[in-house]
Amino acid sequence: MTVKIKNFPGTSLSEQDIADGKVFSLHDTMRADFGWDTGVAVGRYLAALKEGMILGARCRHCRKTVVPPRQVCEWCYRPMSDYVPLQDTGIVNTFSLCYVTWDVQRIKEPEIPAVIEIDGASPLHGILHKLGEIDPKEVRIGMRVKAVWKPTAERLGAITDILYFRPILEGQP
Amino acid sequence: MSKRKVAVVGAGMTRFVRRAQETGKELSWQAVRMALESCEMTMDDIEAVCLGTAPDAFDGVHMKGEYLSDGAGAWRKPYMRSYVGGGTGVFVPIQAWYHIASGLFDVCLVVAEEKMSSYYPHAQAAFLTIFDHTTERPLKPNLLWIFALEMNRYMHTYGISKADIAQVAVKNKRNAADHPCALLGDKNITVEDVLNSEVLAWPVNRLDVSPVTDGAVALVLAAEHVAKRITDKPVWIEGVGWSLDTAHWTNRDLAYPRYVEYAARMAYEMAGIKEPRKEIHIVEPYDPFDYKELHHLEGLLLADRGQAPQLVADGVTSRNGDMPVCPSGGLLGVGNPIAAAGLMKIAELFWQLRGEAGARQVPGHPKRGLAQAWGDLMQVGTVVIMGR
Amino acid sequence: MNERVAIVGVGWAGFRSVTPEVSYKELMYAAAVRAYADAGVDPLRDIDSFVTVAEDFHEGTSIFDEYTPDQLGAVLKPMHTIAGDGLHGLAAAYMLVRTGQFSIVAVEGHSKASNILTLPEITAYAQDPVLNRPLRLNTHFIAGLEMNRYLYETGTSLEQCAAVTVKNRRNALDNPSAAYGADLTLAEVLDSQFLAWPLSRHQVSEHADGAIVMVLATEETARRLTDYPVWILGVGWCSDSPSLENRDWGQAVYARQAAGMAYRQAGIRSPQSAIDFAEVDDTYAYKELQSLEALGLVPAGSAGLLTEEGATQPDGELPVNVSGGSQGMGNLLDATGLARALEVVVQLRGEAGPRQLKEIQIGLAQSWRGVPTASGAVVILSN
Amino acid sequence: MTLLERDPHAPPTWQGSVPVTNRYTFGLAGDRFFRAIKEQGRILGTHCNNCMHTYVPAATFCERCLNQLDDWIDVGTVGEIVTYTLLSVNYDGSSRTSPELVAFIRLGDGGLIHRIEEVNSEHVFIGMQVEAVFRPPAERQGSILDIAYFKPYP
Repeated sequence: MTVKIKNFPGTSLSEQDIADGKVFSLHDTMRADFGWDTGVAVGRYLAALKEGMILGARCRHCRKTVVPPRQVCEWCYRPMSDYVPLQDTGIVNTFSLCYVTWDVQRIKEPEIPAVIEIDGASPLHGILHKLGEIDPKEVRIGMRVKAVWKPTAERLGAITDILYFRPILEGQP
Repeated sequence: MSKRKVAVVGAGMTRFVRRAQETGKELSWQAVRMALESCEMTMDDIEAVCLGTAPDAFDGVHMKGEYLSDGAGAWRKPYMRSYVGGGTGVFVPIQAWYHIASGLFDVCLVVAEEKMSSYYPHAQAAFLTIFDHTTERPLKPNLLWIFALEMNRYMHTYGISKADIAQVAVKNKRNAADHPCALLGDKNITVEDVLNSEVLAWPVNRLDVSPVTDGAVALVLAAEHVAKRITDKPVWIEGVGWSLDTAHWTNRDLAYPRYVEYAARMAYEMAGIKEPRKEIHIVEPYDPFDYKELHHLEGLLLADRGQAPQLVADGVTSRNGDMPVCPSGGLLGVGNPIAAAGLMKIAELFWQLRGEAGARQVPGHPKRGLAQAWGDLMQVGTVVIMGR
Repeated sequence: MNERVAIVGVGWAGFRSVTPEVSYKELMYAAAVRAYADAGVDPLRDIDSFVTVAEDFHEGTSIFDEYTPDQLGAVLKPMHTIAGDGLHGLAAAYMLVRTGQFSIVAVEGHSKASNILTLPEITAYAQDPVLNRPLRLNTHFIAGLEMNRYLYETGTSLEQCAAVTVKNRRNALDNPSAAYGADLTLAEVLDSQFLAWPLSRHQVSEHADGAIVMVLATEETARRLTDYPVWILGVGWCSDSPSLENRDWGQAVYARQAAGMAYRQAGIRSPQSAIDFAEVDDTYAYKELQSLEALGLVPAGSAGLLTEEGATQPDGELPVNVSGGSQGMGNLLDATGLARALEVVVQLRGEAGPRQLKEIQIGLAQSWRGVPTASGAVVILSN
Repeated sequence: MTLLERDPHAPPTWQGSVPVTNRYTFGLAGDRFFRAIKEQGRILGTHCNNCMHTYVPAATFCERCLNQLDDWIDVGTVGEIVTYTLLSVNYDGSSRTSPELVAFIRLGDGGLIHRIEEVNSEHVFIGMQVEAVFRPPAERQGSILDIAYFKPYP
């Protein structure tokens, strides 16, 4: 019926219309604070991060090692039975050079988010984190990286206990 | 067991705008009223209402399905809101399909609304909270990250260039110039314009992305016996499919949307489609980012893996090509009021298959179309196949 | 089309004021694994589709449905969320089975209310942002307004409302899954501080954590899976005006309409004689009375008196909220309706232990989505 | 190490907030409704000739039949209390030292939610006539708060 209709509803406003008070508007904010129970598997993952370790979980049934750990294997629906310490090294699966923050502020030096496949986990099993100590132009998929940890005393049991991952140069551990 | 046939018999939509004066209720009502008028029905004919709308954070109302119900025409009626993130717009007609196919109802209203401008200062900030609250959110991720990460992996896996991908944005924004409701139609845009636009999160530039938008779309769905009474041009829902992949998106192959494939296979089977590339004549895949259209064509099995860019380059996906893709102008051109954008694709198929799409009309009297949306953490595929 | 649909398995976990030992995913898993074992199904192999109910701001996550498939065994399956009450989800699952496209469908609802630190302000964000929210009123005011009008229209007394709390919290003592069993006196309930006069603090259900999963199947599948199918005779749901300015303040119109729809499907002309027991909304004590009248289970205006006389006690003519209801089990947010339906299933299967009702065939469960909404749902089940 | 072992060092909860900041337009009817309050101290409704129903606050559409409503009427500033409550709890859930009186006041076939003042709560009753008290014109901003409260009438 779009052929038959000439005037579609919907009134477009500009920022200026609102600033000038041409139409009424009001602002509000929701205070929404949460304390999420970390539970068995993620609780353990955070505790391990505090110790400077990335923890995975292994499914004895389908023999996958996943990260972060979870209580049930989503592929065979068997309870995960073991925690497995993983390396704090891995491979860049993919990355971006991001010039805006989460609240859309422009930044000059890009943040470099990446999915990092963690050594010791099954292929393609990674975590989201950031890269650092690298020229953005030098980042490549397939690059080997290693976690840079916060000093022990400053760790909280959080994903941010890893500051970022840095490239592993030839011959370096 | 005989299954009930369900048809789309009416459609309406508002203009897609950056900032609407109307409240979300009013936008919904405008779309609903148009949809009812298009098939000469009234609220007395409507037995149930299905609403689709994405995160509450956008409209800034908790349980916003409840808030929007009067505008959606739900007064004292059975009313439910379904929700699968960005996939919602194509899911909500599926929801109405199962309402009617269940035998409980004969006529349902389908409404999708989004007023993203209510999130202030910028709607993108609402996306921080789609990430896992404990293991990811402390890194302060934004929505662009996840798209950029997926796009980069897709490009890397198949050796696709940014210029290959930018063709999609160009095609869709040009198509949208013919859509009376479009926010970003542009007849003269070029690949260079896209490549030269501001880099947001490499490899994503500003013009690779669909805009924050307000808008609403509504449809009327009816069971076979009612549909045939209302119109001599019902458009049948021949197949539906949906699939939700694991939440652990960093444990998956980001180069290929297998959840779209699962959803598509379900819909093809229901529609009795054996060779989708021959049997689907128009495609409206989800295109919030330009690479997504390509990604989804592959997931829908309408292109070989990594080969979708070639289809665009060869003109196959142009409006007058062999398999027109996003003749509406898509999200990149018409705009992206999340759930409403998905339902806009269904409305487009309705108009196209009835030959009522005006300047956007695909030649050759297409008989069957497919619309698809995607959502969540690179995770959900929703597919509807429609035919006349 | 499949005409008849049965509930073939139920599972639950939590039902406590706090559940600090598990994450929401682990809580959902605990309920799901029990439901699947109860039904004798493997979710990956047997379940065709999944429905969950959730609201983003109750979870603290936008697009919460992202985090639902893994722990339910639903990865790469047709799964969706209904932003509604558990009974809306049950209705959606029921419709999916009836289409003839799916043989087995699971529905899930949960609450991690204990994780929400600012629930009053989140609930307030459901008020109309322009007309109501600027007044900065705690959303309980709506219950206060509604209760006052209900008392005015029906002549129901404060004591009769308090009797609901006394009954339900006492019922909860016989329910090992209930978080708030207590042997209160009428005086104790009445003496508690007013929250929104005439509503006193003790008449507002406390929140609880919990998860519930149910497995639905076609008749043919149900007969294969279980000797104790619980049949869904009818479902109904309805939304009255969302605006406070346009709704009926005394009566629960949404419940009346939803019940009408469910009764029509079930072929029930006289609910008072057909329904043996009911689990109805009692998130505020007066809601049980108002709901019973709207559902047509008691004559208009009589619910208070009947409650006072004991008609809704477990040994009364119409046992109501034998489980303890929300007053006794806790308000489970979006899972509340599923908790009501769960009790109906357990009773109809004869598995309710010390609170088992005798000679029952048809039970009704009803839910309301809470302030500020005017939406609710009804399901009628039989053994 | 099995999954069932609890780690005493694991943080039991992860704290976080959901940032939600909004700007709402009042909409087509809302704009005109609040402009009348702000500029004229008048309360407007819209009438549906199909359903014979007067919406207050004024609405763009009839929620019953979805007709567009163009018939604007002044419903006056005096209405009747349909129901009221004494609210002892604040917006954030904390207790109030003195309860506030809140009512739904019938105007047209709709009405307004607002506070009642200038009266002892014991003297308030369902059916009582109350009148809107507007803030001074200079202080009005186009808001439901441009009405300070309702007071007994006369």
